[in-house]
Amino acid sequence: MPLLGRELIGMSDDRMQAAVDAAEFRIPFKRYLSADGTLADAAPGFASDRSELVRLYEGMLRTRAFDTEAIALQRTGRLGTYASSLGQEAVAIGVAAAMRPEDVLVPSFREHGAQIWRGVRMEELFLYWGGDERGSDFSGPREDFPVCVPVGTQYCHGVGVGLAFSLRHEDRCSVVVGGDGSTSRGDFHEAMNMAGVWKVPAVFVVNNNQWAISVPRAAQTAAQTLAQKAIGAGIPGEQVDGCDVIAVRDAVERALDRGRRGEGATLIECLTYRLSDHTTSDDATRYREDAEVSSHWPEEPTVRLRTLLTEAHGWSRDEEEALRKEINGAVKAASDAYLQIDPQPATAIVDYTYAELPTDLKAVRDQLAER
Amino acid sequence: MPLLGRELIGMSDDRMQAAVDAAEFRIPFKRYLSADGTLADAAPGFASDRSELVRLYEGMLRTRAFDTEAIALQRTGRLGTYASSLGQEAVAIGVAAAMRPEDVLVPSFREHGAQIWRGVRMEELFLYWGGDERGSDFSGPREDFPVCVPVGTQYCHGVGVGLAFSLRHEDRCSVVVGGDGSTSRGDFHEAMNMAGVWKVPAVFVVNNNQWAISVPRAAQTAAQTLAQKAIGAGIPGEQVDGCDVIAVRDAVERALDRGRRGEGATLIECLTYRLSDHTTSDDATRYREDAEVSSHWPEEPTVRLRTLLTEAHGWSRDEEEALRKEINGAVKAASDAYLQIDPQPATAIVDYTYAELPTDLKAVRDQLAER
Amino acid sequence: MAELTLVEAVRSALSKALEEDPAVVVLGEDVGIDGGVFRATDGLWQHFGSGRVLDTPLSEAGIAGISVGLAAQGMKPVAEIQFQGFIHATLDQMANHAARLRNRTRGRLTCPMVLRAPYGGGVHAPEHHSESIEAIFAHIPGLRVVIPSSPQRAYGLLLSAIRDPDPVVFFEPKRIYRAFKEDVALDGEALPLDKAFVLREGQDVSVISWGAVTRDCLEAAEVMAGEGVDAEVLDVATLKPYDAATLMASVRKTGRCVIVHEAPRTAGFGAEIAARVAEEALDGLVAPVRRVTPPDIIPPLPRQEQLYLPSKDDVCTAIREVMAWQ
Amino acid sequence: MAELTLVEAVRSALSKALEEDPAVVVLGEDVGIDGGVFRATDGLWQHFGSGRVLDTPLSEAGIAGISVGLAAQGMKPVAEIQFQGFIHATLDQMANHAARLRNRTRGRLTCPMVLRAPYGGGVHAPEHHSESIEAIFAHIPGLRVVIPSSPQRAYGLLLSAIRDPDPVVFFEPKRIYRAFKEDVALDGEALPLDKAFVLREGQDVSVISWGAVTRDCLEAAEVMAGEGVDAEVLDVATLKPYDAATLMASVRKTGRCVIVHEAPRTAGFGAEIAARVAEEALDGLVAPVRRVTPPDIIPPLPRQEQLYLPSKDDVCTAIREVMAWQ
Ligand SMILES: Cc1ncc(C[n+]2csc(CCOP(=O)(O)OP(=O)(O)O)c2C)c(N)n1
Ligand SMILES: Cc1ncc(C[n+]2csc(CCOP(=O)(O)OP(=O)(O)O)c2C)c(N)n1
Ligand SMILES: [Mg+2]
Ligand SMILES: [Mg+2]
Repeated sequence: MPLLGRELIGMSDDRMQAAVDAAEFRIPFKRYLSADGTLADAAPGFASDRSELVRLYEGMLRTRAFDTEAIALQRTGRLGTYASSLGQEAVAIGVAAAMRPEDVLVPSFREHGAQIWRGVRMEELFLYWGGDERGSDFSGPREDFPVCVPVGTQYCHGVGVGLAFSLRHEDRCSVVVGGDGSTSRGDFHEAMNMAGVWKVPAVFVVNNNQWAISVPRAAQTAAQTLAQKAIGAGIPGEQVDGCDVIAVRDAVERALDRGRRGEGATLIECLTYRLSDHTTSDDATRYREDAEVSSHWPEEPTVRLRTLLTEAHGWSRDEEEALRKEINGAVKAASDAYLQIDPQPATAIVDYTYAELPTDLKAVRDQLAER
Repeated sequence: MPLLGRELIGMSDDRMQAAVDAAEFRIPFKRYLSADGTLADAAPGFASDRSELVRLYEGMLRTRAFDTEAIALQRTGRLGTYASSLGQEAVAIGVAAAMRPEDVLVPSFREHGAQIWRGVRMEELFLYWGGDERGSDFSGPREDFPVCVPVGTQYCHGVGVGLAFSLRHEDRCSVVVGGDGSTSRGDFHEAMNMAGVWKVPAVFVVNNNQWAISVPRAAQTAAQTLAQKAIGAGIPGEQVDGCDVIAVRDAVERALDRGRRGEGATLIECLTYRLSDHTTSDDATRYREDAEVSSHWPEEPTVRLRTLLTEAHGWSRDEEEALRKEINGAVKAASDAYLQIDPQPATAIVDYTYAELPTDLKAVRDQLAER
Repeated sequence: MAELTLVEAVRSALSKALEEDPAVVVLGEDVGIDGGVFRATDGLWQHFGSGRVLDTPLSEAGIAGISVGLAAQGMKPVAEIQFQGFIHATLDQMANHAARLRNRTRGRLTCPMVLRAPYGGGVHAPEHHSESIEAIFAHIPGLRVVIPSSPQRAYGLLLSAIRDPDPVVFFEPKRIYRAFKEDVALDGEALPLDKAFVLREGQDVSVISWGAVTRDCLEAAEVMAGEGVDAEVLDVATLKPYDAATLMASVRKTGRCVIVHEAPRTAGFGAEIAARVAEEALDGLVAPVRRVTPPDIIPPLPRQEQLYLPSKDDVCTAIREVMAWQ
Repeated sequence: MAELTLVEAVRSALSKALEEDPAVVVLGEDVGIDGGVFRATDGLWQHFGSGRVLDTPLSEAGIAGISVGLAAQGMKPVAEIQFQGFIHATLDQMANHAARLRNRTRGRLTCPMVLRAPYGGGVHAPEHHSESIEAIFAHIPGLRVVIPSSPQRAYGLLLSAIRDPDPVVFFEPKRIYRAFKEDVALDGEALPLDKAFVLREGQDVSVISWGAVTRDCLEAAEVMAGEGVDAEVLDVATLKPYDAATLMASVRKTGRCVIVHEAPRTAGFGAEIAARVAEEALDGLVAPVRRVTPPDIIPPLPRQEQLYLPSKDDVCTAIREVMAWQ
């Protein structure tokens, strides 16, 4: 236990000395599944459970298939600007698999995988990215927050949600996800600090994919790790290999346990790499070398889990094909369903501004209804 | 040197293990002059120089006398709300004594001592606190920032100033001072983070006087020290006994040296105690025990330095009296001068809104000129 | 029934709300043991405990942000920003989240929060403590902006604000926090959030304002009565959405309109009301609209503050000017 | 002379400013090697180097805050906020510091900075990418607010903004970043920051707007010309301080006033202009003022965005309405 400042200042003079350490910290790093598919001995229990591993694998593949279809829709003018999570699927799936249904997810804009796992329907996500508010009125996790576009603002929401749980003595946690860039925003720090003070049951997950649009991690902060940003808030910070879905899920599970035990919030940095452009509006070749991207492909999360499945659990080519077929079918069906959805009535642009429409807006609504 | 996240992820698999430390940190604490006036052997050179110590002592006494007069003026309706620095004089004086004239001070609202040391005239400070903008048009350090009331917003200014110095290759630094409460604001973190990225020659000094109005340090943040808030920005953080003017000056000098050497910014937490109310508008008995306040009086900075002066340097009762007389005379003279200052013309409320007045404001000015 | 100052009425409403609804939580800097720097929350922490009244770290953006999270969970956060001069940092959360959570999710998640702040000048406060930026919030769709001008209205409007299912920004005119007392029925009766108040009926000119200056307008009306002018004085009270019908009916009746506010003139909320007159009440308008406001300058420090604030005399002058038109 | 789009004109002005004044620095998210997400700074980093063009961390409040520090030191920071939807976080620094550093210090320290941001809708952008909140900044004394509506004006006004000794907020209508080209004289000639532009002279009605919708107003004027109505089209361009003289002269001449903007109606900047008409140009006004704006709602996501934005047809309808009055 580090000494507290307040204790120090009252420190008796015979112990007085020119320099002592007021506090010491360490940031652990964890990885269980290596890039070549080897599992460490220390891996958590679920990592030896074939069906659990298949579930995780399936989640990641589904995420990737969703991304692929979304980009195809965007390229053909049937979806808006879209942010793919290529290479970062282990974060979304590790997070979602660790959570309970009654926990609340507060995502940024790159966690489709987690949203789908938690029950948001793929056609709903397409609808959102297709420019229709109904996509955020999703089924499944009705208390989860919608996608958050203003970077970093979501952390405080997660703290408020967690605070509500603790004020009501509910056995639930919030989980917020953001990117490496989001850690430079003041609200990230204000959120962590408040969570620290009140021991809020919240888990902050940073998907450090090494880039914030064109700004590389090293130009975002001089901190050696992003996990160490927890230290200033007095909460634990930990770094994991974010391409290892086992490590991500394990870290989030442990953090959720801490939260449920009343021990407060945790920051988890997941080291990943953004294999795609920032969004479909971005052209990453303007600012990063292809060689850098290629060098990260061997670390991507799906192949290493498949290797483990194949080598340790006899995952077969047939199983692989069947799974991919099921997933592609489901994604295609969702995409078709999305394209069939009727437009909102014109009045929808007004209807949700307030619970009850003020006079002026009622008049606007009436005009729109006449169209 | 801690390992970098990026190095870790590329770490060869034979070194792969379940848990390593990604980074380690320590927050040093420094004190040279103990509460009973004993000087540590490791104290810096200037701490054995009688005339230097007298200068520091004088600065602290002057600060206290200024505070006393300001409160007297406020109590008699001749000054506005005022924030005393009682018990925290070593921060202001340690900071100012470490700085060069060409450095820039970016204060909060409790560093009169530093402002006076740097050449702001006491009547100018009275004028500001008396509700007259001309008090911020001070002589002396013309590039220093005026008092900053919106808590925490000043840190970014200090980074901008330091960045200007480094872009222009000038051998200067900025020094920002804030309170413990200010460390909860997002801008504090954004500022430190940017200073870290660009290795800005800036020094961030936190006067941790244990209270932010009624909010005690422990309710402000769960961090064990405030100095550790530097870690998230990748800059060094250090804690000193803020009632030890030698430790403060030494820490700021070392940080300024780092800045000038191009090594970037530093955060220094000074442990002090707010012996007064928050401001003249505050009644601290509503929220803290008298006993707590009394327990901190033995640590206050002037007595311990006087003890050192007396015991190690033969500081005499006559010298003490002469010094106090000189200081009280100067403060009284400044107070009298302040009370003689003519009011601003009515047009002054308009004149400094823009370099050149827009049409509408010109018309307003003309009307005011007619009054 | 109790004789209360405005700030006491605020406290009574907070207390009532905490009592009647377990989802209500009061939070902010120094709102706990200290009872708020203006004592608006005095005694609440002692009575309701630290699970209902929370001292926060010094984090305005965060206070707004966690309120969004709390509100999305069905809590009813009533957050205090210590002075309106420090509310700018909340704008990102208020505009980008609080105001639109309902719309973004088609009503799935909502944001029943209140953001309170003392505002306005006239109390010899330090720098950055006298701002009046209600117009900024009134421009944001999805928010409600409410400003009481008497103890009774403070009590009733704050209760409504807290009970309202949408985010409300509630600005308290600190100059009249303790300026006068009024009998307040502490019966939990709320006042409507979409009605302007006619404070004084009159036939000759409509004097429209809100906040502390409504008092000066009422006094000016008395002065003008002595000069044979019968002024109608209106308190807009809820600026967003505002009750244009009542305001325009008055202007149509009197044919003259004077708007008074403490915020700088350009793009102040007075502009909105004047615009509405220009759109809907031109017919029968016998004089140009007059805005009585400070010029577009920074609120001066206390020594020259009076040169900035609109005074009773300024209002009288404006009334005389519009009365000169026939 | 070069044929440029608006965004190219912005880039040319930035380049010119970097060239002519060593105190100018360009900073913001992705303004460096990437050249900005709209390419407004394309090539500048490559040409001027990382000591003049700085990629910042993702910190809007900080970008504004360090710009204040840079400017106080005599530098001339030109900071980009990637989208206006993310500018709220800068408001604390802009209102509490940038806008008042000169006033607070009686001119000892000043703040010659520019805060640029693309704004407005119509480009099928994601959530939070279509806002139009110029009125908020135009309410802050000590700031200038400038909005160009053509490549030539973008070039000239941005140069003036950068050379101006006070803080300027510069909003670029992204819908017309690339909508058309115009011959721009790249001679470093600046345009005044206190003049409205008469884009089309006319006798029957004054159509007043700024930003992307000026184009729709011009088109509407052409349509109306076909119906025998001679519309005068004005671009306010500098909203703070604004050129009321030119606007009011036009309204006095035509007797009719239609104001068009993309921001929500209530307390939008259109209110300010309408208020001014109600104060200063009532005489001879033959029709009520009309504001053509979106209602007070959140900008809808792309699929319904067109229902929100004022269109050429909306402008025509408004003109027809005011022409119906004689
Ligand atoms: C407050 C804010 N500023 C700027 C943007 C524009 N923007 C969108 S994503 C992005 C980069 C985010 O980087 P990071 O947090 O690392 O997340 P990633 O995109 O890598 O998942 C930026 C600058 C925004 N959406 N919000
Ligand atoms: C942004 C902001 N929020 C709130 C306030 C009101 N206020 C003034 S001082 C203060 C406490 C500051 O505490 P700290 O930073 O520890 O400085 P200290 O007063 O102890 O020197 C508060 C809340 C303010 N001035 N600015
Ligand atoms: Mg990233
Ligand atoms: Mg303090």
